[in-house]
Amino acid sequence: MINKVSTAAEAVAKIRDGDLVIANFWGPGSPAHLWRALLDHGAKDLTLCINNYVPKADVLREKGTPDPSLILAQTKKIMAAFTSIRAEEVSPIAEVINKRLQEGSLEFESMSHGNLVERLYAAALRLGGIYSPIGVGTVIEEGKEKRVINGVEYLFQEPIRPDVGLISAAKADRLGNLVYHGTARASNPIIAMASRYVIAEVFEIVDPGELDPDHIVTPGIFVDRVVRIPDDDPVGRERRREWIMASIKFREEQNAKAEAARRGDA
Amino acid sequence: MINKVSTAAEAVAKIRDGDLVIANFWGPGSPAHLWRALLDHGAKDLTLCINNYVPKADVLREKGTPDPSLILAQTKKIMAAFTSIRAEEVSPIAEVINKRLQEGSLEFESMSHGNLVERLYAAALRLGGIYSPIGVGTVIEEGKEKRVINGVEYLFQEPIRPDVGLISAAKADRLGNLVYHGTARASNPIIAMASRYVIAEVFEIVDPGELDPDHIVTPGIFVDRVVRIPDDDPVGRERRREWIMASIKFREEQNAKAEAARRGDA
Amino acid sequence: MKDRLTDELTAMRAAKELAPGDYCNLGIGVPLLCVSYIPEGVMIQSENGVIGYGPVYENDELDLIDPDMIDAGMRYFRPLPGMAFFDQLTSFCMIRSGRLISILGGLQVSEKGDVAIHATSEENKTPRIGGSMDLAWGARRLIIAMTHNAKDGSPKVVRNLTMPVTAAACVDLIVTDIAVIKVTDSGLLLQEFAPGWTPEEIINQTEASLIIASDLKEMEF
Amino acid sequence: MKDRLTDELTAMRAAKELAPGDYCNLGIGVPLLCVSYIPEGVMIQSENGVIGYGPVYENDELDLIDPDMIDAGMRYFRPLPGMAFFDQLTSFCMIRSGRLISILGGLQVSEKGDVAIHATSEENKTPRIGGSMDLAWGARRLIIAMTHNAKDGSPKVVRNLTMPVTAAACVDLIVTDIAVIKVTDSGLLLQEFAPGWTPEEIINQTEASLIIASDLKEMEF
Repeated sequence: MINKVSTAAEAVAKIRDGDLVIANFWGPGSPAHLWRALLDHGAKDLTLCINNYVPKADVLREKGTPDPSLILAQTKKIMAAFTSIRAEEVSPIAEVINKRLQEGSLEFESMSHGNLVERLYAAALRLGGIYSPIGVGTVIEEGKEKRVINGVEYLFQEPIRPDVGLISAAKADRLGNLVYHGTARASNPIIAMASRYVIAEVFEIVDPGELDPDHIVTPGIFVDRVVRIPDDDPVGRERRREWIMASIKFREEQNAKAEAARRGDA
Repeated sequence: MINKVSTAAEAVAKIRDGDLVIANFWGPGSPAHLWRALLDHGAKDLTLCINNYVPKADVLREKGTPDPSLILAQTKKIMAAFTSIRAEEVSPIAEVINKRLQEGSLEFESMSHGNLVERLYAAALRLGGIYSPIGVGTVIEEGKEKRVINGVEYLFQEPIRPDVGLISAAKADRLGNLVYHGTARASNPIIAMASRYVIAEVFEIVDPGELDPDHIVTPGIFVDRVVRIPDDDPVGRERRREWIMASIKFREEQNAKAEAARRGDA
Repeated sequence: MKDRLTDELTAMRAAKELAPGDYCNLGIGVPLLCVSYIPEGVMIQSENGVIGYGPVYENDELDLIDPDMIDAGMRYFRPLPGMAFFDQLTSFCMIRSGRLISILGGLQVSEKGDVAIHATSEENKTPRIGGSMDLAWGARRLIIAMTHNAKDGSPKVVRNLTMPVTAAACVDLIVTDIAVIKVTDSGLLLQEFAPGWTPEEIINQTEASLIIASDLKEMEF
Repeated sequence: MKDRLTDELTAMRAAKELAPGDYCNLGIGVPLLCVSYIPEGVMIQSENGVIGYGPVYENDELDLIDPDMIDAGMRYFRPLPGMAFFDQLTSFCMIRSGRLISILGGLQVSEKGDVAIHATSEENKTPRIGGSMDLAWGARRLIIAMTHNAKDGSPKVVRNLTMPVTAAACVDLIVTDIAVIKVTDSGLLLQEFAPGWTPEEIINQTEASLIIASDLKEMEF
């Protein structure tokens, strides 16, 4: 009988130093519970592939907001579509990042968000590479083969095949079948198909047959381990509203400040 | 207000001579109502891209089984992953196909089923081409660029970008949002994303909001027209069991005959 | 200094480009403000995986939010009938399909319709590309909604980009706080001016050459 | 002539290769017969878009069928708890993922584990590839279940393929109606013989060289 249910610690134990780990970084669909388990696990020299890289302000982290950027000390390379380190709120993490980038102990690979998902898909289909229309003539062209096909220029893009995919879903059964809710679907289904080893954190585990087979988005075959977030965990479904509200309030304050500063400028 | 609901005749009126038309050919998920509308419409010199090409026996067609192979007279090229023309039941259509292939008035492009879907996906992402691991050293290698990437051989595959995608779904709303049931999902969602002009036939049209936004598989933006199959249509939900049963019974008889012949041989 | 349109008014003018039945993606900044002025029957897409969503919640309604429903600007929105969620691969197929109109912010637009959208981090030189390259390249129609000039007064409608290009020869229309400019094969066509502005004053604020449209008119909102 | 295994017995032996927790795709022909002998806890995938489905309906149960639930062999199946439906792009990601075991029929298998699976139409020379290339290439483990000899008696386990190759160097195990043969780096290893058959008799029916396994034994079912 297939039973993929596991604790977070057991599930991340398979992660090795030097692995390429992919996950949504922030917001709905980010596997906050697994990010923390990876932090506790301590694997080093990781390459992180993430949609965006936006460290949290310290004040939010102190209020319980999960912040995967803490994994930075274990990271040698970041592949991301978007990065932002707010000048107005320079955190210790931002300083470390900038220092390590200057030193060369941290590498950053930037790409478009579309590049990121298409390169994951290329891996899911085990392609050798793809010619993408995106990025011709831009910064991301650097070092990439350019080819004209039917009169249009394309850039060669290599697949991204993660060693480990950490994903988040609304519900699972013990076979690993997953359903998502809202925009928390994010890139989780593609991560599951592209990665060698896949761990899913969920708010709820139900019996096989309770998920309508027409509604399952990620079939269990793509999932190696299922971890249920304890309800009383800070990122569990009962408590996550607390820091989400704190986060919204903080952002509103920041926006108000920025707006005030802008009006002062104008 | 977006309202994509239309009759089949209105929806297929946009199809032009020479178009590349894609659809599931047979079984659940094949748009039998739209295939017939395309036949009535009379567009010529079509290229058909289909998962399999298996003409029906005359006896089944006479019992009402939809058979898109009748579109052959309007076709100059067939792109397919599978084709079968049973020697034991040579139909007039099979004879025509074989004759036209010999004459050169009909072209056949064979590929693996995986090639077909990956080439559609390449089109959906507007890629210039992809390097596929499938088919190296086989008949489909012919005429294709071969490239070694990280020590593995791949074949260059061009996107397939259909002018027209005919799809079938269980339910739609008037915005074109679609849900599927069972294996009738088939390649319909990919066809919708890859094609320039998309017509969906459905058994039922519901009000916007009735389809759970987490369960919608094909968002309406990919769909240009929605056609409801009349309940009393031969391929409508009330009457389709009739010819499905006839079809199963016929196949069982054929299998029994084949088995008897085989045992006679042995 | 002459009065320029507020961001809200610029957004209001840009939103007039949309008609019922259109699908639209709104970039961060001025474009996101369009959401309040968009005609009924336009469906808004957000690249993180939703289309057809409703207005965002105000601060006094936060008890109502669904924590799993945010747009790419990280704002919590109301569900609307007909809305659909999808994964981000489907999202970028949608974005590249040519079925969406994109209204994006801009740092610079050139005479040829090249556009610089994405900023580069001042601190660590990493480009903040996000979905901008895909949105600009894939749009059925690309509208750039931005201020006409940078904070230091330098023109943002230029002969050639001096900032990193996001996508080449893609822009269809530029809506700024003083003008509406159409990108055509023969050059930039000044079609509308903000109330109180003359074509000459706009030309003075623009590095690129502007052709004055025969039907030049004052902007309406 | 010596008795060979029936297709059902060949399928029964092939099915023994599967263990609870395995995912498996069964090709048309002998492999599809495995479905009746597969241990509980194995999930069957069908490339048209389903995994974890139940047994097919018998002819006297046709009133129960859901017309939208067929496998790639066009047979109507029972739903099972835990089953999932998906589109065919997801299906081929699954097939190429290395997470599935494939049990496929074969026309020829070579010493190097090359396999010819797909037939070519006699009437019009078009190859009937279907999903065979993807299934053979992508399988975590590829088992070919077939008759040991063709109808005309010619051996199907050969030095080099004479029929069009479907996938090269992919086969892990060959289960025939007289033998079980493992494909190894040093050649084909005869591991099991059908009841009543000697290794010499099997070698006589085989074109490729066979190494006799030190633990050679009679097939069990």
